[in-house]
Amino acid sequence: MSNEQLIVSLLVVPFLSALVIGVLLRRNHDAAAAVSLAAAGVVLLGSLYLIFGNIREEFSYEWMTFGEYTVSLGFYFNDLAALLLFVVAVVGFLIHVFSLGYMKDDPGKARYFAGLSLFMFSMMGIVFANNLIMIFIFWELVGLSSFLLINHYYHKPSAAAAAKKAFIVNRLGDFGFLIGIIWSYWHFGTLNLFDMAALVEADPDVLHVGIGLLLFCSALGKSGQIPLHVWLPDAMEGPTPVSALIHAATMVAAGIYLLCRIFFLIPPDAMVLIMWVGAATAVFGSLCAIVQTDIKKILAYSTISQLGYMVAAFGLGALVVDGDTQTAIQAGIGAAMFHLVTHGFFKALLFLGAGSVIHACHHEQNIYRMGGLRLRMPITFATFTIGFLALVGMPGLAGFFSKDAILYLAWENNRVVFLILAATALLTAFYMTRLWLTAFFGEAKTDASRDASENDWLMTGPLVVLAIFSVLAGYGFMHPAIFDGILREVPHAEGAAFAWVAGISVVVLVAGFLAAWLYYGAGAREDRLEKQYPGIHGFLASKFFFDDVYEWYVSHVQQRFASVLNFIDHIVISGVIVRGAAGLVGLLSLGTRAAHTGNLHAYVYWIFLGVVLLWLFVRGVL
Amino acid sequence: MVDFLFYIFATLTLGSAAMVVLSRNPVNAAMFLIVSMVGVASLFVLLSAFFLAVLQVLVYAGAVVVLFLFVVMLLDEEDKRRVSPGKLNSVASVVALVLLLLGAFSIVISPDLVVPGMAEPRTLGTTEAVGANPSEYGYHLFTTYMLPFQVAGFLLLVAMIGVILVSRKYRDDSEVPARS
Amino acid sequence: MNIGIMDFLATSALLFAIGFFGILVRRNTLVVYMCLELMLNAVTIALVAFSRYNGTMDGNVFVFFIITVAAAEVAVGLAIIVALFRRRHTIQLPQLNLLKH
Amino acid sequence: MNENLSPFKEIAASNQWSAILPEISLAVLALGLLVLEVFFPRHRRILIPRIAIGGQLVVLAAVLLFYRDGAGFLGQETFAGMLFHDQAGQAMRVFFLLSSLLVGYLATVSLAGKPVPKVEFFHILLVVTAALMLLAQSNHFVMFFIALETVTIGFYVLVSYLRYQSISLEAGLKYLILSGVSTAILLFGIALLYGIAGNPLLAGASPDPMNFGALNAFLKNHPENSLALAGMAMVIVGVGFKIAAFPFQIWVPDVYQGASTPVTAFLAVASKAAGFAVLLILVLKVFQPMEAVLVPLLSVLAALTILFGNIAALTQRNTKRLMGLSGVAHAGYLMVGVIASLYVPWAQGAVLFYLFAYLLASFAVFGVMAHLSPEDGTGDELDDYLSLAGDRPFLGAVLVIGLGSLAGIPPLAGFIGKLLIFVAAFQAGLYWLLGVALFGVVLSIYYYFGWIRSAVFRYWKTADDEAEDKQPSRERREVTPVGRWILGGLAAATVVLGFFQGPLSTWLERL
Amino acid sequence: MFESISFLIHLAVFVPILCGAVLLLAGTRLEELLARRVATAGFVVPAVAAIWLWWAFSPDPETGYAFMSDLPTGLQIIGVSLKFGLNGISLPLFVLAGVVGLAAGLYALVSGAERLRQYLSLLLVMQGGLMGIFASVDVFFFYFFHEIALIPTFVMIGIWGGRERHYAAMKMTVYLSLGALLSLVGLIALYVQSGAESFDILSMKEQLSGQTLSTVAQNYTFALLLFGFGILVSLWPFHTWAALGYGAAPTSAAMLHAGVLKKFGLYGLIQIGAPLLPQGAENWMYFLALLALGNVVIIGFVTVAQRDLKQMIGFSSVMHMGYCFLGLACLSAVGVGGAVILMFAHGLTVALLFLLGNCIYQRTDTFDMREMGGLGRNAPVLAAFFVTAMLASIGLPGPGLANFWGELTVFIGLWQYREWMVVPAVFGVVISAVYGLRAVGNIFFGEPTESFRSVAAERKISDIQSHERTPALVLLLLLILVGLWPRSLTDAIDQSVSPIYQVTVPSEEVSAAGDAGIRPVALSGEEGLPSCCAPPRPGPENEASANVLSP
Repeated sequence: MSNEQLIVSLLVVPFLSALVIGVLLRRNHDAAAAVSLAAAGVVLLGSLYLIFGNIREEFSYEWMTFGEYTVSLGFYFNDLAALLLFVVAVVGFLIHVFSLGYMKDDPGKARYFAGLSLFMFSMMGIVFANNLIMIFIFWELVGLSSFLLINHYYHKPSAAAAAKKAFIVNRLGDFGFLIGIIWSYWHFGTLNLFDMAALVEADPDVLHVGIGLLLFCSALGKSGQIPLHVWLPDAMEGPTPVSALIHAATMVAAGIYLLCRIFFLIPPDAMVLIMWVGAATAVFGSLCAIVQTDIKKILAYSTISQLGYMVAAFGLGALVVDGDTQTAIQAGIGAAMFHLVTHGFFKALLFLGAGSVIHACHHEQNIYRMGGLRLRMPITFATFTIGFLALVGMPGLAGFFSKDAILYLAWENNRVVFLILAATALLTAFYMTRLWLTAFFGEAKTDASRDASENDWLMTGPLVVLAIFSVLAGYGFMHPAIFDGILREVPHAEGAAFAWVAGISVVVLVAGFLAAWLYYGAGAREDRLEKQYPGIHGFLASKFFFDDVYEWYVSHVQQRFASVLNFIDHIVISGVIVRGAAGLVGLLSLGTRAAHTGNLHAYVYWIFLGVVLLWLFVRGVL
Repeated sequence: MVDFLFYIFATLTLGSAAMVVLSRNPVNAAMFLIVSMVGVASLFVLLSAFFLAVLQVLVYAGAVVVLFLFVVMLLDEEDKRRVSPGKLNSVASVVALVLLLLGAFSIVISPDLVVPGMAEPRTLGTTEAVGANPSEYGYHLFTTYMLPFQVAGFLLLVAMIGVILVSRKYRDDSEVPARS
Repeated sequence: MNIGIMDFLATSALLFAIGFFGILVRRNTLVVYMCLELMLNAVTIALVAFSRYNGTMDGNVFVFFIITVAAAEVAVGLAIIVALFRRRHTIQLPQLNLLKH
Repeated sequence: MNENLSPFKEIAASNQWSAILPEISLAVLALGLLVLEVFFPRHRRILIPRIAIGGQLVVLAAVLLFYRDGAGFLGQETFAGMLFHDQAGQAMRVFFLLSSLLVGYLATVSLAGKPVPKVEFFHILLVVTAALMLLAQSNHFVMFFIALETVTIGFYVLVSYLRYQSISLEAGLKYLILSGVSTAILLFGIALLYGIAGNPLLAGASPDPMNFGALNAFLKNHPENSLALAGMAMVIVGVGFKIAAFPFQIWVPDVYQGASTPVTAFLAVASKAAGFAVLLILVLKVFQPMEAVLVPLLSVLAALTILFGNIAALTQRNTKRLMGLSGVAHAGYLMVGVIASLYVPWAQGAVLFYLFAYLLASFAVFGVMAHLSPEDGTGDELDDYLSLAGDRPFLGAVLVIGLGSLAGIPPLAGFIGKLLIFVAAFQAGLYWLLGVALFGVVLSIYYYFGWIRSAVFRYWKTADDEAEDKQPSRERREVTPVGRWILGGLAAATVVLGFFQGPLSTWLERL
Repeated sequence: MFESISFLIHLAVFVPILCGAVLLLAGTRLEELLARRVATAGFVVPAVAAIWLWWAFSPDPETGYAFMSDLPTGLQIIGVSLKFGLNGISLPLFVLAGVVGLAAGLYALVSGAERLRQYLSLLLVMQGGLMGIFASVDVFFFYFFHEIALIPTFVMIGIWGGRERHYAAMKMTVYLSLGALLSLVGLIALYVQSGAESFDILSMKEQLSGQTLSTVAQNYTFALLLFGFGILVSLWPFHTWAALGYGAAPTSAAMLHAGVLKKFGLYGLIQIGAPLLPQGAENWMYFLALLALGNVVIIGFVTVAQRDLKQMIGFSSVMHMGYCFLGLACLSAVGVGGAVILMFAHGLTVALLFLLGNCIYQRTDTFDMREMGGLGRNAPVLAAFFVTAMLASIGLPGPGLANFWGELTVFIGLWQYREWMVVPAVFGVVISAVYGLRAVGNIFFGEPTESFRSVAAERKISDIQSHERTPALVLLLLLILVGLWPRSLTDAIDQSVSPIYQVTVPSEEVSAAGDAGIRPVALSGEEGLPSCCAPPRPGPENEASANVLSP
């Protein structure tokens, strides 16, 4: 099997799995799960072979042609893709395994696994794609599978609404993306990443800020950046493994991946904006996370915040005062991708841990109704703690390295952003500690949490594996030479800068941790902030009114606008104009009908009139 | 003399025609119609179409108008329900009259009738009589107009049958459906 | 002998106009019918005059046919009027308006 | 002796009776019917209509076989110029024979059980048909007038044939008086034309100015002569009355409503077609030099005719009146074709094709009407059709096809007719007229389909339909097997002509 | 007379019409089972023939047409004869007609309509007309078959329709006749002015290629075609018949009309109007594009406001016609090609939606989406089908890959025409997502509403049945096939479109593009791609540049 065939079949396997489950195994849940798991396993093995076999490929097929316009679909597998593929394959497989336990008794198990397979297929499509159109196609497919999986509990109105919201908000982002793609086509004459890169390299002035920003719109939606982040917390309505896979580790990261993949299309001016969006998202997410009580929502806002980190890292690449811009950008890419990978592992771990907790507590998600789980669920507790520490950036764990790389980049390039990101780190430590202490320490607050017990190996196994990755992913030996292309771009702080950055990061970590411990205490029963400072709490709980603005827009602007247009359509066009014209003719008709009076004299007058008219006509009067 | 006669006959014709229109009683109208027909016949005489003049008197004055008179008498309609002419109708009829007269006038003053390039006006005096002799009619009817003549026969046949069909009285009124 | 075609045509046109006017204003079906005859007579005057002044027989022969037709028409028309009177007991045009609209 | 016989020789020389054998046979048949009525015993008289129809069939077959191409008289004048035989005349012969046959059939259906004589109806029908055939071939104003009057007087009688009905008589009277007025005007026009064209002092004057050819020759010299123009206008009035062109269409709905269904059909189809045959002859062969006045005049009339007919028909609920008013609209389209034929040679064929399509469709519709209207002359309202398709699917189908063809919907013959006329009109450059025609067609779809709606849509009733329905409670005439063949044939011919114009169009193409 | 397998076209056109006639004439004399068989044959033959012709399609390079045949019908006087043939533009629509017809027919067969024979026969006649439209090379027959297909809808709506069926049938028929007549006059104008003495599109084209018409003539003629056809395709603001009509139409009729018949006008403009009247088309296109944006944006919002499922589907189809018009407005091979693909895909999708919409109706007894809810629990497979169809309709790459290809290609073409128009056009995609997902959510997800609960209490609500699934699958499979492998159609379309419409090389701004050597040959693995995300550049300087990248 040639490499080309291997790549194509890796892409096709999960699709076939989804198809087989969808068509044949709808009611055969266990078989469906087995098929899906097998597909994920094949993907994992194949991916590892591709990645570690150091196989890098580029090829494409002509898909359709009109005149000079040709759409080619193709594959481009390089180090960048390999890195993401690694995350996708590993996390994906683990989550398949975890799902076996988590979804054991779910009535929609087959549908769930079909969705997972479909997601794997779409995600790998993004990873492999060598041109913007194919990326867009799989981009939408990822959105579709996300929609289906969020909607897994479709009978819950909240789940249905969340799925709809996720899809539409993403479409909003893709609105810009698609325009950007079209513009790029006419601007560069091709949509192949290779060709475009070559053009840019030949003449850097060809870049256009507009194109860059429009393409960034995609990441805006998919990676939950302000102001299109609103769907991500709601997406937690889906099953928890889905949140772990899609809404933490892989799909939301695809936005970052895309930016890195097309970095050469984004001029420095656009980068600046991107950086600020990322920074704002980072701090925003962490602020919102402070007041959430739903364990998954806390993690979701945390994800938003971390994605903001990555975007900011990417954007920071442009802010190099002197020196080679491209080099700086590559550094941004390195930092962003590095954080993407580590975040993928520990956030998946956190979500799965949360899933484990939720599963054990009979789908209780409020942290104030848990408590004391550390004793009853030791493995979960241990792995969750590792994930927690990795996230807040405990030195020695994966998160520390990747976060430091970003902070260093910010330190070097823009101190304001550095401050923002540092503050974010502090807040991260604060809210994660709150979560950790409240859920795992103290007394059990409800029967559900009291009855909780450790889950079986299907669920704990993946936790352990992910925990190992969360520890190790920051170290160089985890990333042998095969990822060099991307990971050697990761900026490493040295000397004084290292001292400053590492120092500050440790300080904020400790500060956040202590603040949370002191303020909330272990195993709190209720939110102290809510009691003490309802104003601040209320403001943070309002999530900066983004949802309200959107809701207001939908119900007051969009819906009314639609109603007005509908009214115009019905009353003015269909009514006044069409029916009116018909009515006018009808009136005329009644008039002519009335002309037939039945009186012969009137009729003779008609003829007389005719004669007169004709007479005048031939006389040339008329 | 002939000129004078023409004016007399023309006046007679037109005047009695006007009386046909104006007289309230249909019997009077029929009488005036006879006079008008005779006037027309006299004009034919002036034009030397003697055969036609005779025909006119025989057919029209003798047969047609008498038929009219019969019918008028037969129906004997008392115009009790006479409706006074509406305002609109009077206005319309005045307008119509004006227009009609204008039309007639426009024919008369038509420049193309006083033919351009006509050396002398054609008058009764300068033209030959045509069709004074009945045999000319016979000749034409049986040569050129043979086919119309034959068709006219069928026309009369159809008219005759039609008259019989339409005016025949029902022997038994019960066979008439109730609805009128 | 100075009467020209103009004079006959004027007579004819006037007679035609009077007949037409009569049809327009009279309500009695019979009188209307008489006015119709006046119009036909107007045509015959014109035809005979043209025949004379053109020096061809066709006009005169045509008049022969017209008289024939007019007689037939009168016969049929009167038959219809009589039949109608039997059913409706009126021959006033304004009242003969069962058919309308 | 020789001297005395010379007139007869002349008669023999110019009167080629064999040229009008079809007409003669019809006339003889008509006379024969009267004779048979006298000699047949009462119980056999029922055969007479069948004999009449059979005779007509024979004549039709003979015309199709021997006179299709004029039997050697094509392109010739006969009867001293009274008649001129051309291809169009042959087509019209077939047309009138067909329509009179169908009228005969309708009469057997419609008059059955009515207290009126049957034989005379057929007699008049045959004479009128013969006159119509002559009218379409006439080449001289005298012939034209006599044929026209024979037709008209026949129609007076036919319209008031149901003399026990007030409306029938009233329709007869209205038709009589209005037709009389128009005849008088026509005659005055002819007189004027005769006077001016026969004036020996004018260039191009003819000794036989009532001959169409001679008149045309004269008019070529004097296209702007005001009296000739006036005469032309008055002749157009007379013809316009026959074809029901605006504003001489006003009699149509009343007379159509009052007459019995077969007569209405005869009026609507044959009388109108005769008017168009004559109009074609007059416009193309006589008044053609006056194009500058004639075309705008006819165009205005055509446009107004189309608009009036369609608009007035829109809200009409009585089917006979509706047919009348829509027939007015059809006259408008046909006039467009007539105008176009001044410029486009084949447009005459288009007009004739349209007429044939109109004949098939109209008789299909009238055929259905004849089977539906009860003896008392009611039952012509649209509401009376409400459950037609459900109760009597055959009649419903025929009605739909007929109305569809009248509306000009493919694949029916009416569409091809309209298309041909539209193409011709466009080629002739009558753009605005075409626009008006288009508007008219759209309006016509509304009322034709409204009729179809009445007849078909209650086919499957919903609960509220059921509540609305007042079931027409009356006896309906059964369709005999022959009737099925005839109505089905009309519908089938309408469909087939829509798909495959074949022989008819190649025949008409030769015009 | 017949070239190779061109008789298949005749079969496809006339077999359904004949079957319809047989059903209509035989009536109840034909026993039920036999009647069904006859009808099935009438629906299967065109579909099979269409697929076969698709398979065997290889056009004559000279004319671009394949399977030409010619039968005189007696209108030679104006140059009309029954000429059939297929080119790259008509082939997709011919296939579309065959397949949608099959699906609609299969569904009608089991629809349980009263007086099924008559219903089927009307549907068959319509089907024959549809096949004829796209197979006709003769412009006259192109129009002729359209009307054949149109009239049965009038009767079907009137008899078997739903709410307001009488008014809807009348309005639709009068409105569409107006459009059809306008376009007829346009076609006549084309015929007369071309001077080809023939309605054959090929001879017209030949004639017009010699001497072009004056701009004025082109403007007027094209305006007639544009507005005539525009009404038929529900161009804003002449669209009001559409939603009303579809709302009232019985399902199979709506499927055929919205799916296929409506494409008639666009097809006419693409195949006849724009190629023969290039100047007129160009002058009108801006105006057309503006109206089409009205379709997309205004009707998009109107669709959002709909509460009735069928109305919503109807409006959404009006909206999507806007995209097809936008594609046409580009007058470029890209735009027009996209429009054809989109027509094809939309035809399948909207037919599917109408079918599934009726399935939903049969389970909920209402079309009002506010009174449904939670149907997914009772009918998960139906939900899956509907979601798929709806997502396809909104052009989501995935189930609606074919739609997506069409829309994308249209957008690509549109950018070249007027850049700013792409923005509202793409925004329409967002709008369609809003209404599409709202419908899906209202119907299938969440909790059942009170009224639906009462319906559900009365009877068992079944999932999609096999008789409903079969036609849906027919449509869906073709849609997915073409989506996955668009070249199966686009190659043919391109062959026909490229010679007619302008082909522009993109990237005027970046002149270097398209030069040889820029596009790298596939790089082998062992050489190692230059490591980073930066694309590799062949040659030694490649290495150098890679080195620069280290921070």
